[in-house]
Amino acid sequence: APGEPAPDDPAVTLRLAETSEYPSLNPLDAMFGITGKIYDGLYAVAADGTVAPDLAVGDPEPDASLTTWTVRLQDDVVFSDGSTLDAQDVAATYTTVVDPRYASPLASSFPFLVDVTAVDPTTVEFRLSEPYAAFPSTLTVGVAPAEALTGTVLDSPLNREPVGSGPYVLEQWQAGESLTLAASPTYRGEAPAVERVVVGFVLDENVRTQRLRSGDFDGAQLSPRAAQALEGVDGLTVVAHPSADYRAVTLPQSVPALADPAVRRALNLAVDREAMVEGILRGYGAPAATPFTVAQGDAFDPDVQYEHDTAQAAALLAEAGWAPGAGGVREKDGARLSFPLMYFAEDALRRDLALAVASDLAEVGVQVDVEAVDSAGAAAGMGSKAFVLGGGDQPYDPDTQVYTALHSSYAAYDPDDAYSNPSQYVQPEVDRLLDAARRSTDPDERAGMYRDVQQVLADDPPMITLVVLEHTYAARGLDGFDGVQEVVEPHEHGVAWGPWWNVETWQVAS
Amino acid sequence: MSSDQRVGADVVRWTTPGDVHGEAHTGARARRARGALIVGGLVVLYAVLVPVVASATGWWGGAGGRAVDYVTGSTAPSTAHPFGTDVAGRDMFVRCARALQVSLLAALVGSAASAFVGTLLGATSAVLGGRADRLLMRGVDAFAAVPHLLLGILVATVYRGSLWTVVLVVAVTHWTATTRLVRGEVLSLRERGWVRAAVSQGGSRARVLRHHVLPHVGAQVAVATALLVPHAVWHETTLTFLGLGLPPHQASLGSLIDLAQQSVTTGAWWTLVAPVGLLVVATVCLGLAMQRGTGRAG
Amino acid sequence: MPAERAARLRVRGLHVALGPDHVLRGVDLDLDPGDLHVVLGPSGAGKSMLLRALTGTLPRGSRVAGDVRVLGAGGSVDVLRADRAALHRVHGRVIGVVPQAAATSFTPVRTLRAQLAEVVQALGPPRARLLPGHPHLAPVTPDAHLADLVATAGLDPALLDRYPHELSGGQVRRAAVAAALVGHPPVVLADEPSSGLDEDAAAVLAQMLRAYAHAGHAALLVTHDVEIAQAFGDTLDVLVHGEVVEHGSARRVLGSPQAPLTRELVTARRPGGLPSPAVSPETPPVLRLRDVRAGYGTHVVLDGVDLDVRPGEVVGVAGRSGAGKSTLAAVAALIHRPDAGRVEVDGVAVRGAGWRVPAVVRRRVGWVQQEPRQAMDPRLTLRRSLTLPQQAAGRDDLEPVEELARAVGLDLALLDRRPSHVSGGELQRAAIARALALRPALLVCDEITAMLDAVSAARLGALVARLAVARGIGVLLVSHDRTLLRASAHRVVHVDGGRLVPARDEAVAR
Amino acid sequence: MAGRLVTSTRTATTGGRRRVHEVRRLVVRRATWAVPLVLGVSALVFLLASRTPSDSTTGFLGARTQFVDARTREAVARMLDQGAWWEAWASWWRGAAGGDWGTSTVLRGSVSDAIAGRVPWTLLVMTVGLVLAFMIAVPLALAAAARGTGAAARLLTACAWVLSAAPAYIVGLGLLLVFSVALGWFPAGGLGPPGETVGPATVARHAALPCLAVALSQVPWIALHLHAGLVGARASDAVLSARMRGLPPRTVTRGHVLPVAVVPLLALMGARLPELVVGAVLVETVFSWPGLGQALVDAAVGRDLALLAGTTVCLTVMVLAGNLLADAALVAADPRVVADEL
Ligand SMILES: Nc1ncnc2c1ncn2[C@@H]1O[C@H](COP(=O)(O)OP(=O)(O)OP(=O)(O)O)[C@@H](O)[C@H]1O
Ligand SMILES: Nc1ncnc2c1ncn2[C@@H]1O[C@H](COP(=O)(O)OP(=O)(O)OP(=O)(O)O)[C@@H](O)[C@H]1O
Ligand SMILES: [Mg+2]
Ligand SMILES: [Mg+2]
Repeated sequence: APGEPAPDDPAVTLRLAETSEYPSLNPLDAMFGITGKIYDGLYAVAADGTVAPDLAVGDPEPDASLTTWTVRLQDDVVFSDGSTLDAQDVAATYTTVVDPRYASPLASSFPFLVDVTAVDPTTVEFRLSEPYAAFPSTLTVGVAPAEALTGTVLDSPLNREPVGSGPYVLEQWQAGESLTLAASPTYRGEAPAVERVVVGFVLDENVRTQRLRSGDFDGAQLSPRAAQALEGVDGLTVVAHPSADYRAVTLPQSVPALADPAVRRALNLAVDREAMVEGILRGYGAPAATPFTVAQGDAFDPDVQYEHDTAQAAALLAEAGWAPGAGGVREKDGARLSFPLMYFAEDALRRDLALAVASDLAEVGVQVDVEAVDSAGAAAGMGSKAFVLGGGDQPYDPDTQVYTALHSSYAAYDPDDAYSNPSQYVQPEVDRLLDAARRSTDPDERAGMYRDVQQVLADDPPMITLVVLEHTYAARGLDGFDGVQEVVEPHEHGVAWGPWWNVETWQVAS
Repeated sequence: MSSDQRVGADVVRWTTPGDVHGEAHTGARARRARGALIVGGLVVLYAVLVPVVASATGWWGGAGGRAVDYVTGSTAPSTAHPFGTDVAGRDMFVRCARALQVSLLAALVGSAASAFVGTLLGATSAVLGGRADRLLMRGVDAFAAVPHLLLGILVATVYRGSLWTVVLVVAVTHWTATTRLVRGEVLSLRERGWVRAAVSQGGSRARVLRHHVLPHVGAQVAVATALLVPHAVWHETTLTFLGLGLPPHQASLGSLIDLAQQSVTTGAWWTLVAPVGLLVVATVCLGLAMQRGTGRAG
Repeated sequence: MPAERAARLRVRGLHVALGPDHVLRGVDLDLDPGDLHVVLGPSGAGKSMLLRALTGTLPRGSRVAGDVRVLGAGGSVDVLRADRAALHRVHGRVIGVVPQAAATSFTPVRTLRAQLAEVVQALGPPRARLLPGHPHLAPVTPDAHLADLVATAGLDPALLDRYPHELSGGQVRRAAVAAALVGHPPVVLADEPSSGLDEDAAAVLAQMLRAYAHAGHAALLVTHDVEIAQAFGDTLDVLVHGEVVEHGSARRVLGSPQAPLTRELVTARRPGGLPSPAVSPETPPVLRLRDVRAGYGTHVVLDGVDLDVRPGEVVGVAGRSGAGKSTLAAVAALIHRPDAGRVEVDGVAVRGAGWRVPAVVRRRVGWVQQEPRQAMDPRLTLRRSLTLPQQAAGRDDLEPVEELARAVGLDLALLDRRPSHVSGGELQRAAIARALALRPALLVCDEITAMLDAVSAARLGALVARLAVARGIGVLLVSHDRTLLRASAHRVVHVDGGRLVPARDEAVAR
Repeated sequence: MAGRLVTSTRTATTGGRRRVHEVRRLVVRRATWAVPLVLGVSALVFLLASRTPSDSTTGFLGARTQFVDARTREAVARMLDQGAWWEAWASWWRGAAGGDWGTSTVLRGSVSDAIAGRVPWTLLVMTVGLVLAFMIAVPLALAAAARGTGAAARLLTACAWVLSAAPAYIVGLGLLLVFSVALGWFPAGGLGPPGETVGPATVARHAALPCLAVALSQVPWIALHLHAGLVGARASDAVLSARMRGLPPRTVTRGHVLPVAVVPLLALMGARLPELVVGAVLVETVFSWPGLGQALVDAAVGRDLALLAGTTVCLTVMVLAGNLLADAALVAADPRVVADEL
């Protein structure tokens, strides 16, 4: 049984079912996730939704212009191969991330990073081309030994043979089937009580459910519906974590009708978010009016909300000149109030939301034609079609959460950067506030600016932000441990999150 | 079973022998084929009529349109909704009819096309013989060697989300099997006395094939073709499962089954039972009808 | 019923009806050990159906009345009412059967040896039962048993390693006889075992059956051959239209026939006048073979064959069974491609065979194959088999099907039946009618009278000769029947050692 | 042999040895043909992949594609760029000839490692599944054909039709629910208990359900074609004659009915193999079985040319080998089949 160490087998093993196989264990390939158990970053996500020092000592220290940031390191850290971690490794890691030849997908998170230097073995200096107050929240990349950062992200030795300073090391990887992590003997912290974490790759949700029930696994990520069905079954409990993972419908302003803020406001009023949370998310989530979520702490204004008000939506539309026409669809100057809405074909949640939005909007005379696409199709159609967007990839600073989604510098449709500001939203006041917040060092001042942004967004919504999710997991044996804690999760989820996000700190309950 | 008959001065008391040899009566076979056809006809009627009736009368929640309701979704079968509703609150009775329409059409067209091409090529190849035959068969080998799934995925990614993609995938990947089957049978048949007789009487290749060879291949081709129909739906389901089939919001057997399997472990058994049941009934009817209908004439 | 030493077969008041047709009408028959009983009768009389009734293998859809009983030491079996399991104990062990359609009585995909050896195995090791005049004396091993049996039937044991389709018509027939005797059954029923065999081979077979009967077994020989019946039969039934019209000792009945039909059968053997060919030797031949070599793969059957058939001339072809007569016929029919040599039809040189030959040339030749069961498409009615080639030819100067049927003596009512619903002889007539359907210039007849009674054979022979002379058709008449050749052929060639030699028999050569 | 039209000119006068020779020639001929065929098939796959709208950059980025800016996307694209499809094809083959199968973009590792780790598992379920399918289908078809028209026959064929219509996923999940969750007879998935080393005993237990699932997907066609063949064969003269020679029903079935009825089946078998691979994907998904199928799907969807080429070559070779086996079996089963014609 999980949790309780069996008398004859003192090792505590946790067996978790992951939704897909990891392509790589290279920390430069993914921001969070399972690599976080193998590698340590300068900073790491903490339970309260902030980033806290990990390899670093204290917060990064910016210069006055916010373009040079200094980070001090702990000096007793060794990698799992026995070598010592020093500033050189940190510098190499971040230099490599932004090196186009290495082609790390994480480069997007460091738009202004010019260079990184190791001042001395425990001091690293980052230089930026622009002042960037959100910079500390991005310093979560796992640090790898400088020698291992060769080649490209495609053929890096770290992909299969990770070398990190984290609490666990890779013990075994049965391609396509499972992966086993074991407590690292060289870890600087206390040896984890959970000595072994087995991650099985079980792509299908039903199968995950059944194997969870059969006792093959101790935990898995599941959809709300599937998780709910498991509550209390065979010792399983449902764990739901708040997240920054929101879903929204983009409203591309290249569609003439959607260029009118009144129409966009009407559409926001017409959708029944409560029903979506209840019906589709089974209660695991909350209505959302803007891309801001609890993960942004003080910067989040929970009072900015839309009430579901069909009558007012209809009135707004009528006022904007859209009169009911043939087949119940509103018309204006011979044009019908209708637009296509894309969703990822393989994503059931986005499909359901798309259908619900179409259903709700039909009631106020707006025709929405849902369309299933793949990512290539989505990128190609983003300029002229609405899309069920997912957000919250880097939520631990408001800037990384919303800037590219709202700033007008991303408004022009670029098929290579289709997901940035997909509504082609231009709002000078929002631009001004977002830019100012990048330059401010005062957290309270920044939070205020972002709350102002939300007020502007409420009147001139760039999209229909629908819901923010709670990520749901089913697990058993959690009460066998002390130290199980909740965390605010980013868009990403999986067994590296959920109740197991801090598994290395768990203690066997007395 | 016995009956009497006068023969000359005597009365013959007829009975049936204890054991017999040979093929079944065509009569009994035809009767069974008819039974399958009737049930099959009912299924077709359901698929065609129900959506029409629903939109005309508003029964079973009307034609559906865009309305979904996730909050009260997934209701068990009732008089208002004979097959229950799905997770989005849509009536399964009407949706299944739509799905059946779409999927059966695609499956029938796909399998008919592949049976046609396969039979034509297989027979032609066998009858031509020699180098032409060898060349053709190597071509078939080449085609058959490409993993079907791969071909299916590639075709589906190019022509994403259309019914004709499924038809194309089925037709493109399955004619080779029929070709091999038909060719093998024809190769062995063409050495038979009656075929040689037909050739000696000046029958052209086409005529001999049509009248003296293909009818004997019928039973096997019928089985192969009928098997292709559920198989086509199976392909559709697989593609949908991989996110490459018909758009998940559009009713087709593949998408209904895919949707249902997402909620089957949460207790909504009816969402799975209805489409799978209909698929099974339709297939069994088709299979039995084809199998009996084209069995050897006795 | 265990293996019997002796058994009798008693038939009382046997009626068989197939659909509306009353095929056997009150047949009484006794088969006693020690006698070779002959059933003689015209084609379609019901001889084969009688055998199927005696073995309990009537076709589906038949009705029966009367009683058929096998009486042995172990009790009696009511054959007509016995189920399959009961019949299984009788077949092979008590009753051995030689079916009329010998060619199709073996499974095509296995060698004869395999199929015979399996019978040996199924029926237990061959027992030495030394009865006077027994055809095979105490063989020890199954192999030797088989070889001995096959040799006694007049077949080279080496041929057992071939597949059925690699043997000539006569060769399979003898293998079928051997197969029936493997289990040493006390009752043996043979349906026209000698049809298609030359006189010597036929005599060997008949002698074998007679010896078997005289060794204390009951034997029934169905034949249409009066000479065989007379020479070897002990007792005799003459079956006409499903009724026994005459019964008694073979010598007596055939010596002084009472029933009109018996009389006809006996007298039909006398040759009638043969019209001379209507053309002079100078007219160009319809068929000219020069130095033809033909065979199967490396197995050469014919080598250096020269042959001319002139219009209006009937050329008889005689030869031992397996000599290559059918091969020659197939070459003449343009179906078998010769390996070397020239083939000309109507003065046109023919290259290749089958579809390679232009359809018009192929239609100049009519071909009747040796085995009618294989030569007629089992799915088509006889009528359709006849009309199809006519339709293909698209000619309107052809006789209607009914006329053709009448010419070959085929009951018009049978035209709408499928091959499985007519007797062997009837089917053969249909095949002849089909060969004539296109008014060929050359008619190739391969053992066309093999399954016909003497009367019908004589009539058909005369018909062929008449057609040849009247219409100027060249005829290649392959037959083992010297009487027929004598009566109907203008000259006879003999296939021997792969060549054509003038017939040895002076009477035949003329 | 231009004139080989209707009449067989094949020798084969005395069975055995000659046919062995023919089969050997068949093997050589096919092996020679396999080389251009594999080259061609892989080229076709590259061509088709180049026509799909998806690109390898999106495939590489996976879900991250939504959060990546243009600059980063461009860097990835530059790293992955392999030129036109024929250049990519040629360079893949150049590498493959030297033993380097390239690097997979979706799996971020060596293609040869990825394939070597998966092929055995796929082969295992495919072959065992197929054998199992025959073991289930043959008795079923025989039972159905034995009483040609009885209710049992109808029931059995109807069952085969039902099975043919049941979606593979449902069948697999059903097996899992019944035999694993409810009865607990077999483990629910994976190669072994999660985290334990894989040994023959654990694999045998874990392979049971996947193999059964593959088998069940193949049973219908085998059973139904065999049934059609059996019904025809049973009514033949040869079978009647065999029975009348006193052969017990089993011998008649084994020696006279089956050998004739399996001929079309063998002709079909080769053609069904690629199908088996498709079926394997679903089975792999349901039973978390680490086979080639999922890799193939990932490769195709993510336009991972190296992995695509590798899996394609593997599967093509597997299919060709299977075809060859089926044809050799056909030659062995039916003397009327000319090996040179296959
Ligand atoms: N398909 C074949 N393959 C190999 N050998 C064959 C084949 N068909 C016939 N033979 C052999 O060729 C020889 C000639 O056969 P053919 O049928 O011409 O004899 P036939 O003179 O007509 O004999 P019968 O009077 O018995 O019909 C025989 O020895 C036979 O075994
Ligand atoms: N399956 C059947 N259904 C109906 N009638 C049949 C069937 N088989 C044969 N007959 C008819 O029954 C009669 C007797 O046939 P049978 O085969 O016993 O003749 P036969 O005496 O053996 O003739 P032959 O010497 O030509 O072989 C024929 O008139 C035939 O047309
Ligand atoms: Mg007869
Ligand atoms: Mg012959």
